[in-house]
Amino acid sequence: MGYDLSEKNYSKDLDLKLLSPYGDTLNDGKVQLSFTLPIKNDEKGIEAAKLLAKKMGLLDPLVSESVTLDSKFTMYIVYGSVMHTVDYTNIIVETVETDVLTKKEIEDFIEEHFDRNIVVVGASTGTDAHTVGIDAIMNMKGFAGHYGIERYRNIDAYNMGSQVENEEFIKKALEVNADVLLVSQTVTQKDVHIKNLVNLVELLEAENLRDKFILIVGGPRITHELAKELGYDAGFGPKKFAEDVSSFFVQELEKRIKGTKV
Amino acid sequence: MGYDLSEKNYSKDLDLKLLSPYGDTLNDGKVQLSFTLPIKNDEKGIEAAKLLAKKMGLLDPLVSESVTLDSKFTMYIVYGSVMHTVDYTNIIVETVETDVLTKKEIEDFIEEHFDRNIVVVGASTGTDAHTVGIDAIMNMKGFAGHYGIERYRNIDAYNMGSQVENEEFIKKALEVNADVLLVSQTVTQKDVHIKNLVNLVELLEAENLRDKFILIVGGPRITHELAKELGYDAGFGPKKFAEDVSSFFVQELEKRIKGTKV
Amino acid sequence: MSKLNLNQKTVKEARHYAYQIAKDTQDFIDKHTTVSVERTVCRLLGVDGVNEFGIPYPNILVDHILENGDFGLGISNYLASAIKSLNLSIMEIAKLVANKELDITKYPMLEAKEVKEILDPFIKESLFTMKENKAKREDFFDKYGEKEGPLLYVIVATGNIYEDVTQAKAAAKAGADIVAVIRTTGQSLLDYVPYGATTEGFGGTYATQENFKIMRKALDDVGEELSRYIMLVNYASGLCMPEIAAMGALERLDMMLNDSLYGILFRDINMQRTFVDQYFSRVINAYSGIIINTGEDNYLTTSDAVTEAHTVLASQFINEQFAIFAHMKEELQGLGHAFEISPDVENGFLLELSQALMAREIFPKAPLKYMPPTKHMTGNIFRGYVQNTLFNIVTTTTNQKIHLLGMLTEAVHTPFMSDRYLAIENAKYINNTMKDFGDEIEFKNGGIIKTRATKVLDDALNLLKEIANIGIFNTIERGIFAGIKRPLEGGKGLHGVKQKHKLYINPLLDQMEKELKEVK
Amino acid sequence: MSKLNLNQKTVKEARHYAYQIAKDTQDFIDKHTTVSVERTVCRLLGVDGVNEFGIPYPNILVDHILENGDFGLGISNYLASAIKSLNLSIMEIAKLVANKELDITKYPMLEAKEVKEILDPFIKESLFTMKENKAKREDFFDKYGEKEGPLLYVIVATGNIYEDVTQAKAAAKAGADIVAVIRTTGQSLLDYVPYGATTEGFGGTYATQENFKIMRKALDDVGEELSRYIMLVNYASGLCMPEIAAMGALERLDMMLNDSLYGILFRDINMQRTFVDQYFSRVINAYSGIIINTGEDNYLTTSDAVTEAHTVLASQFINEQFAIFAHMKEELQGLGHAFEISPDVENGFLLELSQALMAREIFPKAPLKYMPPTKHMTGNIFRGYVQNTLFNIVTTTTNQKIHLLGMLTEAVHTPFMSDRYLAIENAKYINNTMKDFGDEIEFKNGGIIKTRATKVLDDALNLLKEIANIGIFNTIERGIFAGIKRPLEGGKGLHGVKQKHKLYINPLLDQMEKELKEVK
Ligand code: B12
Ligand code: B12
Ligand SMILES: Cc1ncc(COP(=O)(O)O)c(C=O)c1O
Ligand SMILES: Cc1ncc(COP(=O)(O)O)c(C=O)c1O
Repeated sequence: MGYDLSEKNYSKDLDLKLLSPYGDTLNDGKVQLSFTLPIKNDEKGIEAAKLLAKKMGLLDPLVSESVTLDSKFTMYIVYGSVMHTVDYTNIIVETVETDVLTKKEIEDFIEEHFDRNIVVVGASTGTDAHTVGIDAIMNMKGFAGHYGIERYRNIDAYNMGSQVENEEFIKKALEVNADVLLVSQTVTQKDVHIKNLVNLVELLEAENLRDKFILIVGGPRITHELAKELGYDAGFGPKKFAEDVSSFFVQELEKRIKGTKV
Repeated sequence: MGYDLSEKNYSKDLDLKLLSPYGDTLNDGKVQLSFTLPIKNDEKGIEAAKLLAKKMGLLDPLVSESVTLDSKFTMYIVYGSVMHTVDYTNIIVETVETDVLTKKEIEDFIEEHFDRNIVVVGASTGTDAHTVGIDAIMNMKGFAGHYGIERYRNIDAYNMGSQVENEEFIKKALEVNADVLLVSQTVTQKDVHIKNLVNLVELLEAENLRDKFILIVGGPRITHELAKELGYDAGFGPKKFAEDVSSFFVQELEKRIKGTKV
Repeated sequence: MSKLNLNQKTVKEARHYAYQIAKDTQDFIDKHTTVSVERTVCRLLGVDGVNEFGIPYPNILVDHILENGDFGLGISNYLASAIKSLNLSIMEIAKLVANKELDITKYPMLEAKEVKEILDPFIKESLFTMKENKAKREDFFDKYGEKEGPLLYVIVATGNIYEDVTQAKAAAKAGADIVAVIRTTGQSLLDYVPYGATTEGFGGTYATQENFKIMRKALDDVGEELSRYIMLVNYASGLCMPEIAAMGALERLDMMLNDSLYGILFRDINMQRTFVDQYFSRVINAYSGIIINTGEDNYLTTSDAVTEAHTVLASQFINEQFAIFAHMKEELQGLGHAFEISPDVENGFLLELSQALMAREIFPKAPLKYMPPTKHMTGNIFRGYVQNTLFNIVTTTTNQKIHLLGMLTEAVHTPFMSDRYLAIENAKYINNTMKDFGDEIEFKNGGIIKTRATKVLDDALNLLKEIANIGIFNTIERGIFAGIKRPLEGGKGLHGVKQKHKLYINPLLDQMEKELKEVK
Repeated sequence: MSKLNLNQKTVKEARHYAYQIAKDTQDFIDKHTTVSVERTVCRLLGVDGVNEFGIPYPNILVDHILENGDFGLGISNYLASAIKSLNLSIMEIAKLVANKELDITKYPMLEAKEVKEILDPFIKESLFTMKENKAKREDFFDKYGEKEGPLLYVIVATGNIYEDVTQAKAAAKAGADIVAVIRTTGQSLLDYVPYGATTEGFGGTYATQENFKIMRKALDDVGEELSRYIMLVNYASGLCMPEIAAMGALERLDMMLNDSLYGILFRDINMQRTFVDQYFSRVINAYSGIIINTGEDNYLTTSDAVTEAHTVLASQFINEQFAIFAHMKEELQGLGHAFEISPDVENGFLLELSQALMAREIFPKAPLKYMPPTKHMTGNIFRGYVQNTLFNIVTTTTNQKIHLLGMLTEAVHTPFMSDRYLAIENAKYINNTMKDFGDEIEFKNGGIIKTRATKVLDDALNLLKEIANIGIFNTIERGIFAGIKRPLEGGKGLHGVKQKHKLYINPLLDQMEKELKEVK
């Protein structure tokens, strides 16, 4: 039968080349799964759920519950040990690598390296009507105890709100002579954010403006990696605040100035 | 990028040969996963979680949250579309096939087919101290509105309680001339129930008693299939009550009597 | 009866200021019409369908008047005159106009009385359908009985009306009392209503009359199976607010999201347009016995739920007065509020309980619409499920009526079938295990709960006083609600607002108003 | 102060009957000793370790007396006499006995006074360690401060003490205040205590002195990191009840599961054995400032939680009196109860709340141990998480002290690290968001909550009256608790119970009792 893990003699040492889930013992491989199948709730259904779990690599899956959602729809909750492993030592992810400074350090940094204020324009662009994210980064009062950029002594911040067309956004950026553009994207259904983000880059490139700005995107489903892939300078996801993004752009800006002016 | 399912053009018809999970559209393959990895909570960790999910067959897994359990342990909650399918048409599971009768029908059935009471002995055997399950089946007052076997007019029921040794159990069965043995098993860690259940069959066989009784096992992790595999006549899992098991054994008993006596 | 010992004088005063605010606005409303109002008139006179380019005939007719006639007169006179002159059916007229084979602005303006006479059979027919739907709904409730306690309200949002049906039926069987079909994300900004059954949408399904019909039938069928009447909800909101109200009335929807401020604040729709549209749509809702759901809950998704709670109450008072102006009974006023305090706030539950009970006591007959946590929901679905449990507890304990169910995957995706099932299971469990809890408990004098309610009410009063002073337009321009500023002349749809000519006539509206006044 | 208006006369009467019950039993206890009691004496005189066959020396010595001596005299006299005659250390004596090179029953019986004098240094040493541990614990609490509100209590149960350490540390960091190491399933029926660090077990980890030490150190370390004292729990329960109590006292455990009835009912341990053993173990616990956790919660896993709630209360009264006989202060009496009403019971939450508050009011100073739902937990982990939320709410609202956290996977497996984390997150969330809820609310007179508490108390009184009448032995024989019948002469371990000789002497117990009495 082989339900007994102790008899499987799996190694109980941590090998990061063979990283495996942890239930209560190293390498026990325990995972929890839930899904719905469009079939009725009976023994045969439970077997179907087990088969699917096995295909996903679970050894001896246990269907802890099968819940009738409708006569022909059943939800399964499954536990089991997955046999797949991941080579953790081989994972390379692109991350924002500048140091994260405090608000005061950022302000001092600007004072030290620039003889003027930094200009930032932000918006929730395209059809996206979510403003809470960009407000969290920009507004005076900030979010979760982190003041927004508007409160930074030597940053001039323009928050354009939501549903801002890319054209309009660029126009504003030129108008106020922005150093940094902050784009927020929340709705990701059918990749609407990808299309909109790519469109902005294309518009900037078409007008040869891409290098004029540090271009940053943020939102609940944004990663730095995705941002880079789309041609942005950086991307910020959940639990990132004004310090994170400001630390990045002031240091990046300083690097670029050095690059061009020195 | 391919985040967009609508572009994947998967079939939206139900094909039971290619059964796939259902989120909100047929064949969208949506599953929810959670597991812990013994690594720290950062971008690299999220990537590791995604890689694991991909190995399990998820396309475009989304790590909806990564939760720090300890400095080197992180729990991941993941959503994605699994590419595996199951051939539902090909699943055959052994199930108890006798009709389920009501208490009254069972009593009438006994009256009609037997000229004596049916004798049943039950216990939670081995080191198992869980009695609620066997009590649910046997006790007068029953469980969840289903009266137990003790209340059946023409069944003599002996409930031996818990931690009953297999030898003792057999002794009692012989003593009261039992027709049916009911075994309950709840603790399944390290397959202790399998060992104990097999031991009972071996003891019975050793003394040539196996065919003397209808041998039934039940418990939260028992399936009919497992029971058959272990040499039992039937197995009953969660949400089974006195009617289910009694329906089975009276009909089975009647069949056997016919078999031998006719 | 009151558990919070709210100061009734304060409540009365707040209502008084809200009345003033609504009254001032109503004066503005009464002087204006909009393209959407006139299109609604067309629809209720029997204009339906789209031309070969997919443009709805109501739009074709109204745009025709805009271009060629004097829109301030309203469309009724033009239509009546054309009918009289041509002796054609309304749809025949519409098609000729669409093909540019007819210009209905060329016919002589009629006396109001004559307009009314000519349009009367068409008006009667629509109003009869609406009344019939109302009666049918009442019959269903008579037959099946009305449910005690909170009504479980879930959304479907697959984008595909047929998948929506699958989901809605499963939800009903699991225990849902109300099903809302969420609209596709862009629809509120469309200045026309799409046509026919649809199978594609972003985070929601197009609101079309055919989709309404399909879902209504599905819910009636499953309702029969379950011996329960399952209520259907859509959005009389956005640029086509009154048209959708009309469609809903014709297809026996039971509730409509409908707010006097939501479109302005959250969709950047022009405020003048919104105020005028909301009035007409509310009259339709009132006439057909449709409960409205107002959108105050949305404020707290943007603003802080602790510091801005009073804006919700102030807005409820205003929405109430607008509803009264539209002849709507309290029983149809599903005023909105929400459970949006951060889970990290110490004693946050007490504040939520206090606010929910406060709303319940201030609007005792209104079927309050109570919204679950959304803003502070995260990808941690387990924690989210607890947040929803607490919300359900407050709902049951304070006896809210329209119980929007929270989804454990709120921060992840629009609901899966299983998410919705779990939401219903959670709510049913709480409603049963805590059935009489609200009835059992009383609150300490001077405690957190009573103090909070008093403070929110006081703050709301002050705010209403201020708004009454500066006017609602000015208030919105200053960003007092949800911190969002909208200019009087800004936003979408302003071009569709016109001042009424002194000969403006709308016999449909007149007839509905007349009947509604009689009932009172 | 009382929110339930419980009848104080009823409470007093109930206590009185419980006193009678315990008194009768105490008379029996005082006349008996057990193998486990005498082995405990050995341990506290310094006997430790196992021989080459793995048999602990305390067992070897006690079995030796059983076979060769008069067990009714107790082991102390034999040991004292051997020491006196041989001038060897106790461990040297034990080893000689183990090797069958020495028969200590051959030496002359001494006067009580002399026994005491000889053993005094050994006794002092153990008692000093115990007192030192008590002082250390108090110092820690002085240093880090004591937590307000419920103490979050989680279990670890991997079977491997080193994995247990990993889990326990993670739990502490997540917010756990108390960690219990669940024992491997069979241990309660072993008539000896295993030795050394262990890495294999069924659904739990062996309780050994070495494992205690390992976990104590780990928790002290993580506690230092967190500036919190993390309490450690194990089981002074089963056939080695007092021995484990002694081990715990020596290794600075902070709590011990210890019940006067649990082993009888749920492990089929002989009742005479259990009563005698529990007395000695409680004296040790009392002496070393260890909080006991009683096991009434278990009744409701077997019996119906609605109809049998009064058996829990009756048993609490009895456990309380037994504790008092063992000179244990109320502050150490972690009386058990549980949240086990089926989620399907209408107003079940109200009943739970009522019962929990009732226990709180009847035992105001006891650090009540409140157990989460277990019996009605299913494989539906989402629903289970809601059940746990409701339990947490009752805990916070009624201010229970020892807050056992429910696991969403209760019906699936012993807890994963993530399950435990989610349990802590759930409890912390509730404790914060509902912090002052209990303080805010009052209950309606004649309502479900007050009526329930009164009924349960009345029923408990009647039951205690009956038990006082027929005696505890008879009560258990009749299956009044948890529906489980146990015969006076049945169950495991009866052979290890002996009547005391009139010359029986146990200077260790005498000394502890003496000091405990002085404190009072
Ligand atoms: C509030 C809210 C609304 C409010 C918005 C009000 C407002 N003024 O913003 C209203 C009610 C209007 C709304 C409407 C809709 N919403 Co909405 N909404 C939400 C909700 C509940 C919370 C979002 C939020 O405010 N989070 C809090 C902020 C602080 O977090 P954040 O945005 O992630 O921001 C942080 C980081 O991401 C980062 N960040 C964000 N932007 C940026 C930018 C930069 C430059 C940087 C550096 C960092 C950064 O910093 C922030 C702080 O750490 C979410 C569900 C949820 N709980 O997530 C749904 C949600 C986002 N909405 C959703 C949907 C579908 C809609 C609608 C389409 C529904 C409909 N059919 O009508 C409409 C969309 C309208 C439109 N065209 O966009 C879906 C999106 C699904 C998806 N992934 O595509 C969600 C997930 C709900 C759901 N389950 O269906 N919504
Ligand atoms: C109550 C309980 C206890 C009580 C038992 C009291 C008693 N008198 O029975 C006490 C507190 C004593 C206890 C102790 C232990 N328990 Co326990 N216990 C449970 C608990 C909470 C409920 C079980 C229950 O009563 N369910 C209700 C009954 C009605 O359901 P049921 O047994 O499934 O029975 C139904 C069907 O299965 C079927 N059925 C059952 N038997 C039979 C037989 C026949 C013939 C038929 C036809 C049908 C049938 O019919 C019933 C009605 O539908 C479960 C967790 C849970 N919620 O499931 C843990 C659980 C079973 N216990 C567990 C463990 C580990 C233990 C201990 C080892 C803990 C320890 N280390 O000390 C000890 C075991 C002692 C021992 N030697 O067995 C684990 C088992 C893990 C595993 N799969 O191996 C569980 C799952 C908890 C956990 N997550 O760790 N436990
Ligand atoms: C009153 C009201 N209308 C409409 C909506 C929906 O938004 P949309 O206009 O995008 O359909 C809401 C959303 O919560 C609302 O509260
Ligand atoms: C008092 C008491 N002792 C012991 C136990 C544990 O059982 P075992 O004796 O199998 O270790 C419990 C379980 O809940 C208990 O309440």
